[in-house]
Amino acid sequence: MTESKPPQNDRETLHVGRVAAWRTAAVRSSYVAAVFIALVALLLLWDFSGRLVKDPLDSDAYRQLRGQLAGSPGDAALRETIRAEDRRLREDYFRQRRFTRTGAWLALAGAVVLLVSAKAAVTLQRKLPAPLPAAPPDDRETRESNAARWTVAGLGIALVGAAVLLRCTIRTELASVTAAGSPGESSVAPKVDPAAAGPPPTAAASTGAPSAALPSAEEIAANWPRFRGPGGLGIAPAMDLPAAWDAESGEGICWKAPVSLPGNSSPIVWGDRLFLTGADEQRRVVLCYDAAEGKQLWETAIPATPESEGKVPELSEDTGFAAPTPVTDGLRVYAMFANGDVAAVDFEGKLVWTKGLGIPKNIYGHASSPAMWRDRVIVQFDQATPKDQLSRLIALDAATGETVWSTPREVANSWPSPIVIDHEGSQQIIACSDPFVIAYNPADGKEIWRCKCLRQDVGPSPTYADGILYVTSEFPQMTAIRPSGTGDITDNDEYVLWIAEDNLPDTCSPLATARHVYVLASYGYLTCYDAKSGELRWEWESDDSYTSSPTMVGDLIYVFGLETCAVISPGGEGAETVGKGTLGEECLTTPAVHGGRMFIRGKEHLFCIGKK
Amino acid sequence: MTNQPAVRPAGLGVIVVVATAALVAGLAVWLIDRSGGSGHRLPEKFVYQIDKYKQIDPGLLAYEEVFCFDSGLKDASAVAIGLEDRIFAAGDRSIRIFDSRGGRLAAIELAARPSCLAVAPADHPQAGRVFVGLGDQIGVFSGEGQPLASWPPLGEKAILTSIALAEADVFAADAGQARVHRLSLEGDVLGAIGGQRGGRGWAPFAVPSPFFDVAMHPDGWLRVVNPGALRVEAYSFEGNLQLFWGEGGARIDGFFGCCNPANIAVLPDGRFVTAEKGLVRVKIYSADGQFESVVAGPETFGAAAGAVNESLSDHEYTAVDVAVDGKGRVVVLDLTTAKIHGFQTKAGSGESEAADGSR
Amino acid sequence: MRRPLGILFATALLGLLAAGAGAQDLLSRPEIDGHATPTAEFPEPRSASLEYGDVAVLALALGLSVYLALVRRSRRGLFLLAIGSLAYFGFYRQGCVCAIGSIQNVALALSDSSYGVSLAILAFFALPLVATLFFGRTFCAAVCPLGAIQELFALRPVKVPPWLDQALGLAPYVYLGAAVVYAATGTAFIICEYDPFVAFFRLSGSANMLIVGACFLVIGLFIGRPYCRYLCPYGALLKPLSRLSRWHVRIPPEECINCRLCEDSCPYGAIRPPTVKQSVADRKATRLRLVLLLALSPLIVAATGWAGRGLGVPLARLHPESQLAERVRLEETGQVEGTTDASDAFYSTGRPRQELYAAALALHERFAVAGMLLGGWVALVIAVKLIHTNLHRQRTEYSAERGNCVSCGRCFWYCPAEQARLGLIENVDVVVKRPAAEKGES
Amino acid sequence: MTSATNRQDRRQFLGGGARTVGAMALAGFSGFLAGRSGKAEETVWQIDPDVCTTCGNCATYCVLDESAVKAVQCFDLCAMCDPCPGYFDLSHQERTTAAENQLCPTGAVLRTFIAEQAGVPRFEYYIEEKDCIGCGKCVEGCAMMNGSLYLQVRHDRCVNCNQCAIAIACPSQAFRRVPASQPYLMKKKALAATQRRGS
Repeated sequence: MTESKPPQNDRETLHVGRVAAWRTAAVRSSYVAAVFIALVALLLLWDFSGRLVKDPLDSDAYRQLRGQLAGSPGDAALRETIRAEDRRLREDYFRQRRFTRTGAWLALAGAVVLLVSAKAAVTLQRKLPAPLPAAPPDDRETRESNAARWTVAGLGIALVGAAVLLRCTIRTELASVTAAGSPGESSVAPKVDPAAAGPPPTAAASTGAPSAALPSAEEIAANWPRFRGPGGLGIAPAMDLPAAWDAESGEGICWKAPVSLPGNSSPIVWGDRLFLTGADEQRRVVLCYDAAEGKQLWETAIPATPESEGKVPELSEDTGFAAPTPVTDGLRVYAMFANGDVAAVDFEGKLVWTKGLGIPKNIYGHASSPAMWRDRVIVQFDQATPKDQLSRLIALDAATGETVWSTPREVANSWPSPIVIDHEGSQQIIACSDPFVIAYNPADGKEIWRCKCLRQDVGPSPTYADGILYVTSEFPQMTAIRPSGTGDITDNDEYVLWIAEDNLPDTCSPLATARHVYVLASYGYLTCYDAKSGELRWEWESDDSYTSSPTMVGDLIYVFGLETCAVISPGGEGAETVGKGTLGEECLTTPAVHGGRMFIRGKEHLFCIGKK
Repeated sequence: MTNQPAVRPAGLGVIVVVATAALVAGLAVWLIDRSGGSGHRLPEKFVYQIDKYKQIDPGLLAYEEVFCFDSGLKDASAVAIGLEDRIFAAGDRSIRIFDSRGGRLAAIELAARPSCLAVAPADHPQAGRVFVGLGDQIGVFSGEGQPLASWPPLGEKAILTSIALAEADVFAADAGQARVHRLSLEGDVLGAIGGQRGGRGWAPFAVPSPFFDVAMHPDGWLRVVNPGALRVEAYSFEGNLQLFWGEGGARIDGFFGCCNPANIAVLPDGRFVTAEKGLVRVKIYSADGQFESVVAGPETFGAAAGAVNESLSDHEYTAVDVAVDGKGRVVVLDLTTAKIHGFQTKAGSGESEAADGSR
Repeated sequence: MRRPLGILFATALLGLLAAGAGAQDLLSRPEIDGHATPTAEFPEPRSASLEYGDVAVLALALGLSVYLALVRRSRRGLFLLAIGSLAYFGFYRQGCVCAIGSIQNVALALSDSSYGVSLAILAFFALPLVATLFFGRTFCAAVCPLGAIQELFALRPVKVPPWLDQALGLAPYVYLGAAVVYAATGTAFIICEYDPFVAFFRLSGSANMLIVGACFLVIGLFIGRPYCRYLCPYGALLKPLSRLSRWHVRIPPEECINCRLCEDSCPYGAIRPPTVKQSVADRKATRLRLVLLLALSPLIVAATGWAGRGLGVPLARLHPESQLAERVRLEETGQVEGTTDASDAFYSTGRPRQELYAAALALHERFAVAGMLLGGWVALVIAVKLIHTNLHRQRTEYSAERGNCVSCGRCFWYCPAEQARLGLIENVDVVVKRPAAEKGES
Repeated sequence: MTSATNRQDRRQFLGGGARTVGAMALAGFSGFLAGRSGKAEETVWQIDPDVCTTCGNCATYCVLDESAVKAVQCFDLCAMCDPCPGYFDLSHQERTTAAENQLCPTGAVLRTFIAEQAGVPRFEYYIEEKDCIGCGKCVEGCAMMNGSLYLQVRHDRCVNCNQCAIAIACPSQAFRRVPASQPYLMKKKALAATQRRGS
């Protein structure tokens, strides 16, 4: 730009000279302004970064002084130092703030000078360009368009690529929430024990049990083979049961039969037969009734074993000598009693075997009901305190009563009944006690996982629905567990889904569906929790007191109180009592539901509730 | 050169400068912390550092939790122990009565929100009676929940916050008027201690927040918390100040903040259980005011226990009420979670299991 | 400007009182003789009536800009007006009430009926659009403070090759789409958040945004108006409207003599030369491509829109609720240690996690729809651009491409006809005839 | 020649039509929005003090170097305590205004002795606004007791950005747009106290 065209005349020379002088001035001042701005900007940046990294008010020295003062509260000189330092720091702080403000204005002023001078320089050197020689006609437009097409398409592809990259790299953690929430939302049908659905494992074959005779999953589901029915879940399909009954008037009662020996065990039903146990200090019996008519078919006395002969277990009256509910595999009935004896009786009433496990050291008396897995009877035999190392989980061969495996449990005495679940193909025995719920492999009794979430006297049995296991005791909490873990999962949020603490039961087992979990506290609160979140949905209240576990038949929940049974229709926001039944005597047991009828044991009688 | 156009093709230098600037700009945008998650946090000095005080030295914790259950109240206000160690929890518009396992025994429905309550102990002439502060007046109920009397209001500005029972006297702490009313068992006003307008045995109470507690001590003097002064003061029934103890401070042996302790209770042997609000600490002091041990700290109550505050930063209602039962267990009602906690000395825990086992 | 607090809230929130737990426990503050309770000062915000003043200034500036560009053809006037606009809308009003940002207020008001957009903001949105429809982008020329600051900094402009210019010119549409999506979903106003110059207007701001602004200015020294051309979403709206404009600045005041002097005078690459006839082969190819493109475009738009659905999750990431839900979920499943301020705050509200997740999942759905629209929009823009490159226009003179021209008037000075009009030269021939004579010398 | 003119005319006609349609569409659109928004008011940003968790982001995320958010004293809620937890550092040893006892890092809380009442000294606590940086430390301390202090956007400082930077960074989403005619939000409790005094 210094090589300008030679001036044409004097006037122009003069003009050009003046312009050149101005331009030089403008260029120089713009350089000066640029340098000035750069300096101010650097200063500002330095000051600003310093402020961010270490605040002047956050001085180490100051903090140290304060620390010293805490050590020697009376030091007047130290205080003076602190005050001076504090003042200095605060002044510094505000000075720095002012510095930033002033700096910004200075930079702005510099920018204005720079702009004005640079603009002037540019304008002054501006010259009308001389036209170039006429170029041959050239289709620039087409050429440029052709090039632009490629870049535009390229940009489009880049955008698509970026979108794909975004889509692949940014994933949501919430995907699993939906996955867990959707399946089986509507189905409340119980998941049954996977008994003989698959081919029998080698372990079962080795015991010599006739595997062909094992009941199928459908058979189990169609009967009420154990405490709380198939799987121990307390859920039966919808059936036409009366909404109200009264034993005194006979309304809604099909039959009523006396029971010869007392017991808190609940009835079980297989086909047309109903089984029950009863016991007192001396005698123990298994009773069989005709489910249709209520006629007692047979009564088999169970003799004492060498382990229990002549010994009487210490127990509370509430529990009694026959608290465990028997279990059946359709071939035999397996009954257990408070003295630690297990017995198998066939369907004709013939005693097949007895097995003594020893008198349990249990403060209220043994109450845990046995469970079945394939051809094994599973007994949760918890005793005394963890220190005593007496608790065990035992699998007995159903045909012979021999111990298949016995796994020690470092837990205290407890009262829940084990359940066997099939979680994502993994079969597990779930056994609750103080302080652990532990899952075992039913094949060999090896522990799969454990979770420390129970305390004190654990009464309610676990339950399982839609991939989630619910365990509870009155205190401290109910815990929802995804039983996919291994080892100790106590503090693992991946498996411990939620806990709830309100209105927990001390004896009644929870009832779970895919959507809701219901717990019945002994003092008459039926509380509904959201199965996925553990959020308390509603409470239903009654004056009665409860030890019986709630049972769901279709959409209705039956809760047997000491005096009356309430039929409840649970909804999303609350529950409605739709029926009421009385037995005319106290009821502590849990009903069996089969073939359109409900069987419940009162203090002295066995009742069949149903439409005649 | 004369043909220099106004806009020239880009030289290499220009391309480099522009590309660098574009890159820097892109990087700067990329590095912007917009969400405030990892942001340029305030330096330490600007942060309210309370965590240090929230942690309790485990060596000082002489108690352990033996029970905890939900009272079910939405707006819990006070707890007291009745005959046979029954737990009375006041709140909403009711008083709920529990056994120590959380079993609900009974409930008394009220016409107004209860602010405080006291139950006459077994050695009291009116054993089992329930005295409830209902805003500005006291209601009396039988142990079964039958309403017996409703005493006249104690003043337009009265806000009753605590009731203490002596053999023949009822003392009601009134935060609204910063005084303690002395009443007969029939509800006649016998006098007052403190109060800004003065009373017999003029004594000043500074009550900056609606927490103002009284308790009877076995030595026969009434204990009144003077929260603004961070002291527990002993008065004769006539209102003469006998002695006082307590000092402020966030340290474990002091009372935190502007106005604490919020609630006190007296152990059978004359020692004190104090409950502070804000920084919730339940502590034991000897009968003459020496700090002894801690029952439970902030980790057990309030937000730490899952309480939901109406105002997220507000800790005022992060408070607890305390009571002591016949076995010397400390019963704490968490006003924010409405849970009732029971604490027992660690040494005496064996006893409790024996008691439980006798079910 | 200040008034005591007492009357401010007289009854507005009375209803909340009933819900306030323990409100009845509130103690009066101690009454002390001779000491009245002070009242806190609550300075009021800028009066709303001043907003209408801003609208008036905008209208005035727009009018002036049109007059200066189209009637007076005064580059100097436009330059001074730009400085004035920069001073008022930029430094005095601190960049906040601005036509560019108003897009988002309008988008939010459209999607969320509970959000009311004030008339002043609506005026800021609509006035420049209307003006552009009739007079071209005179708003950009001298009214917009962002345009003005860049105009001042365009000191040494260089040419951007047309192929790059065309491709980068699509970015504003993408930015516009994203901004509308985020505004309409109530996520954030990203145009305002990433406004590069607003930090300068306020003389303070986050360090990063100051750096971004400085970078834009540095780029702006060499590439005229980088923000306006390659990012400004309002510009994306103005471009098509400007093409429709009834009156538009012309380079020569009267007739173009095709002297080519203005050819390289536009720092924004808006001056297009006269066209020559396309070769037959080119014309055939163009026509074929055009037919193909027209047939394929709906398909491309539909396919991209469908693919855009998958962007729901990444797009939602900017939304605080979605962010929070992801964080809470990570904490719940134990994939991260500890909590953040946000998750702490969430926990203390007592809101159930599931509800948050459900809300976040609903947001994902919403953003999936938004992503679909965004994908379709971007594909549409690209398709239109591609079609555009296959339309061969005929021009007989040098003229400003109406979409890109910001009516800044820089080219006036280079036109001999204009110089003659202004009396700087006697007639056009003085300039135009010279080249032939000088050819030999240089 | 004629065809060129025709083309010109056609183009002009089309352009005119498009323009008219565009102008009408714009007018209709604006009219629709204006009608729907009714007399929509200007909005300003404000903190809901009942949601605020005093995380401190207000002090650092504001686009202004000195944040527009400051602490505000609700005098009706302040009990004028001598041992004020919003004024004294947690480790303070005496109740004096000495630097080592103060909580506020910039010394922006002023403590003024008012009177001795019932044997107890009473103090008024003011926020010196020019020194306050909105860190919320005093608010947090005060919240441990009466909670009379709270954070608010001060509208003489706030530039009312269309997108508030603090609102984005706020972890509790306590920032929201409020009508410009009611630009401050009170704590529910503070409101109750104010009304109680008023009634």
